Amino acid sequence: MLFAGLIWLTAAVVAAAFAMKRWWFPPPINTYAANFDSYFSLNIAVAGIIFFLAQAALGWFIWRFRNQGRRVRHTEGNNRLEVVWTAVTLALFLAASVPSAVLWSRVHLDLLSPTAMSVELLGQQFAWNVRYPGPDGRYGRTSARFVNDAAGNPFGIDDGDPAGKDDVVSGALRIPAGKPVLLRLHSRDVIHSFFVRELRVKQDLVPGMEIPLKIEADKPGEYEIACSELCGLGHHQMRGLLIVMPPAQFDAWLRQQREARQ
Amino acid sequence: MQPTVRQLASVWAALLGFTLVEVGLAYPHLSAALFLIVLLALSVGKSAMIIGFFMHLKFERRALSLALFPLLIVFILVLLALLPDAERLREMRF
Amino acid sequence: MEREATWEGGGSPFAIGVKPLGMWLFVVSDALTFSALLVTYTYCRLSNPDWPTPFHFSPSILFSTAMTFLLLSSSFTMALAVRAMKNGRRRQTVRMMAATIAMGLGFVALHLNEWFHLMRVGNITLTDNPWHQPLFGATFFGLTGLHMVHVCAGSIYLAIVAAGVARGKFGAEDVETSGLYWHFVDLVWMFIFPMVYLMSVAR
Amino acid sequence: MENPTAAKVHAPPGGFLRRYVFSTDHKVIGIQYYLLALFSVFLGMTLSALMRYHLVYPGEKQHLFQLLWPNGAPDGIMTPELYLSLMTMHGTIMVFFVLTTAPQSGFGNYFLPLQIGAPDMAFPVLNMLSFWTTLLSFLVLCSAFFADGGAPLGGWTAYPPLSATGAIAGPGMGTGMDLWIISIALFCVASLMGAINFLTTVLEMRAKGMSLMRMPLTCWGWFVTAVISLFAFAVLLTAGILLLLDRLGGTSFFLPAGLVISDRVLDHSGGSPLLWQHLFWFFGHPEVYIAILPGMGLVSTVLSVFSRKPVFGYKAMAYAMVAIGLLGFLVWGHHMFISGMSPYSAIAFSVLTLAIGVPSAIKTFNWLGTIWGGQLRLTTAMLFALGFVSVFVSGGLTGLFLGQPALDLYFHDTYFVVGHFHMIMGVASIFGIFAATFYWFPKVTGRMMSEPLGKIHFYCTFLGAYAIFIPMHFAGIAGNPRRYADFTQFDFLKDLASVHKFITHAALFTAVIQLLFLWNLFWSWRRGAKARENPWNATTLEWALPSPPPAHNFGINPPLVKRGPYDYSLPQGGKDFLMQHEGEEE
Repeated sequence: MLFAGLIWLTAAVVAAAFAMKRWWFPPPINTYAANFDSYFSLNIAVAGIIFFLAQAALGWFIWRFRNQGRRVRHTEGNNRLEVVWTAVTLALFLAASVPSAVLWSRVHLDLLSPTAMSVELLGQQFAWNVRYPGPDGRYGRTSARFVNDAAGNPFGIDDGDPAGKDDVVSGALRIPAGKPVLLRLHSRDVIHSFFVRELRVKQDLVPGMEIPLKIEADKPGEYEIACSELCGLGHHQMRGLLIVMPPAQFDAWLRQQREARQ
Repeated sequence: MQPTVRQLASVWAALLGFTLVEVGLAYPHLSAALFLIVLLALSVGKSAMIIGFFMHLKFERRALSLALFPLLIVFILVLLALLPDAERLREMRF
Repeated sequence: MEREATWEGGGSPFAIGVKPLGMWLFVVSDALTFSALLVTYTYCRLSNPDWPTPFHFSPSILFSTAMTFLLLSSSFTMALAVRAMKNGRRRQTVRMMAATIAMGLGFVALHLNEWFHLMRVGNITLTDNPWHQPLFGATFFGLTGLHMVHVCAGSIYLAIVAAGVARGKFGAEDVETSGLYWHFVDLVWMFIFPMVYLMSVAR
Repeated sequence: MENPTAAKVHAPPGGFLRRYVFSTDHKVIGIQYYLLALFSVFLGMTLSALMRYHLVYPGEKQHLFQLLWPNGAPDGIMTPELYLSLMTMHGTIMVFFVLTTAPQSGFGNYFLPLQIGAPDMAFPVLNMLSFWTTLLSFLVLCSAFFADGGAPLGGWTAYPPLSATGAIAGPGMGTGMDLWIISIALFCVASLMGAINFLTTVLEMRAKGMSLMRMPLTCWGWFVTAVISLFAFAVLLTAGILLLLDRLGGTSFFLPAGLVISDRVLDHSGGSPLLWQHLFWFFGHPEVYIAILPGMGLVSTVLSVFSRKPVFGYKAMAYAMVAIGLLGFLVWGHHMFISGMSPYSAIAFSVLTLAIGVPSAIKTFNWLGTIWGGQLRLTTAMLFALGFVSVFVSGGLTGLFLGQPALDLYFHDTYFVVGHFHMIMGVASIFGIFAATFYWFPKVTGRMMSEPLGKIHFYCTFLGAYAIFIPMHFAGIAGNPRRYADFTQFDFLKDLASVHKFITHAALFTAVIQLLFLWNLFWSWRRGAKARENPWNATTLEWALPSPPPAHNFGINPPLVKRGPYDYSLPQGGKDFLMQHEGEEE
């Protein structure tokens, strides 16, 4: 009987703790993140109700059917019930897969306008590097042979390629607010993962692959980039900054950087 | 029940024959995809003969084949889910 | 309680003994190991354009065809051995198994010869080759190497069983079980040969 | 033709070594596996306690750390590499040597032959070899602690390139990582031998009348688990061989071109890190079911015995296990939603993943159906079984979030995942192991475990489990990435300090409480009250034997099975249960 009470108590405390939202998502900074939040709320509501009902039923059964020395009525099952709850759960789970696929496709399948700005993000043990192409929109050729962190060339940009002369290399990811940006994710050593909580997006950086990721942020500000795939002993300190700037300010910054390169 | 020597010998001859056909097919230079499909079909046929006669599964109860192969075939097919990714990787290398 | 008595409590849904059934299960499992390796090979090939196709009719295809014939024939003699043992002809069983082992070793000898030829003349090693497609050598030696380990282990296994049959220690079921293993090794080669050799015929 | 299932029935061998060490008796081997798992679980738990402690007191000098790892904690402060190697070893030990070893190889070995009326496993010598290979694998793994550079720090998933490039990727990634892979390969071989043995035993060694549909659900659990092991470990073996080739042979299966690690340009090219993830998770996801299916079978049985009711929907339960086993192979991609895998595959894997919720829900409903209308005897075994249901629901529901790629975009590799899989794979499976221990202890030792001690242990563990793993979900919702050796580098993590403090204290409390179990186990083994042949009035065949069972089990006269496994509270009246070999043929 103690156990029945304990299950109820646990269920109530867990449900209350979730409802409190003391440790929760940071505010979203774009419409996608806001949609994510509402879809998550829907899920947590459904899961919460199921959780609460199941635990409450378990507790109630334990109390209701405590041993009172009676003889139990023999039943071996009920096929109709089996069919009903199989069908209901199947419908529930299949229903979940549709909106989730729609939301997912907004991140990974929607086409991006060809004019979108592109930025290269390179992960290395244990830092983030960012590269913007010059006004020609082209990135300079890179090769592992030219990688030299001390000389400020983490990408290994080949000096022989004129397209690379006007590339801007930066330590923080600066993007203009309200504009779609195509991130080209690269890694030069092990797998890292790009994660900005406020964007509600995460994507691995896999060496040898260029993975495109579309991001867009509306609210200017500074947000932390946390590496989310174990990348070695400095994994926990692989912190980067996403700086969302008003477009005019961003353009000015980029122009200034390009001038400094020349 | 066991296979007769005559059966075993004809299976052996057929396997050698199929092998020669496979080698022969390598030279007309079919397209890679077609060639692979033909080769795999021939290989599956050859394995069926090996399993059926040499491993005398044909002479065992049907239940044994049903217990062993459907799952194996499903899992091999499931493994093929890796291949679209390989195609994609070719596009994404830089 | 006697010290040793025979328990006959069970049913046998497949009407085969525990040893062949155990071997069948091993075969199925090992088949998936090889399948995973073949899928890996296909994955590597698909994801790398310009996969080399360096195998000329002579010597590579000629040799590998001869190896295929050897394995197939060894399977045939192994099947005959199983049959002979079921009919109680011990001496014939041992002879047939000896022939099987001889062909298996012949396969290994030819194979090693081919390996060394590829390494010395073709400059194809585990990690590098003239086309700078390191996975070509890695998948080739990986697949054929794992198969060769199976052939070598099988030869030893068959030798032990044959010796046991000669001394009257092993029965028909043991020969049958070892036969299942040997045929499986043959069967795997039926996929490696076309996928690794024929798909790489020089063009 | 000789009877194909004839097996030798033998008297116990003389001599201590043959009897208790190099024994071919499935019961002794089962106990050996159990003891290995018991040692492993306390080792793994200690590692996690040290990790948790370091996480919340990062700057505090601990003499203990320095004592244990003079190189890993030179001034008493745990280095990140030590933290990550403890984490890797914790995961590996728990997954392989506890959750795979105890429920399947331990209890399965001991009770499968008893429950189906067999004299032993089909291949007793192979069985002994499996155990010794497992033990060897464990020793190889632990030797990584003493290797140059220490234990590997790549996590139990060992993703390349981190795991494939050798010591330049970090200390412990040299010899330690090699030992890790060798250990896993050995474990694969041992598990394959075990799986072949289990399957052959179930298929060929059942006593007369024991049809598949009369097997206790525990046997179904072990059977399906063995099928999974047969296939899953086969693929892991391939992956392990390839990784070892990459490391020792210089091949490039998992290594693409252009890697620059520690200022060194590597000359690999052509491979793909994603290939490892595919092969690994092809094994890795079914592994989850290897850990939990035996527990599901056991819980079904225990709920039935102590409710004095037949399992509700026996067939649905058996089929649900088969469905879970099969579906388990089709969902591995949900570990790779954000890995760079094709987004279309992600949708397919997501639908299949959600589908696996259906058989899981069927099982939960049937468990509730089993206790509905019963007369519950709340023994410790029953409490753990009920706790299993509670935890299974909680841990399963968070799977709903992680199975949807859109939500996994955020939750992947956060503490939400840590909370989820510890709840369902860790706590639920371990509750299964505890329930099995309390339920079968009288049969194995001939003595009863202490119920009062058991109940205190249960209540504390139940509350502790929730107190540890529910707050982890909050850390995950706040975006806390997992596998961080230290939470001081990020601003947003500082806000979570109180959550982590709470988790750590709950974890230390729960860890200490486990000593109560250890005490109960060993004390009762020597001093517990004597157990009758069938103390729980259960129906399955193992309870027809004396406690502990004789070496030759049923001898040459196996029982003739006449009915299903859960005939409780039959309407005829009289005693409220009929054992499987009692009464009239059904």
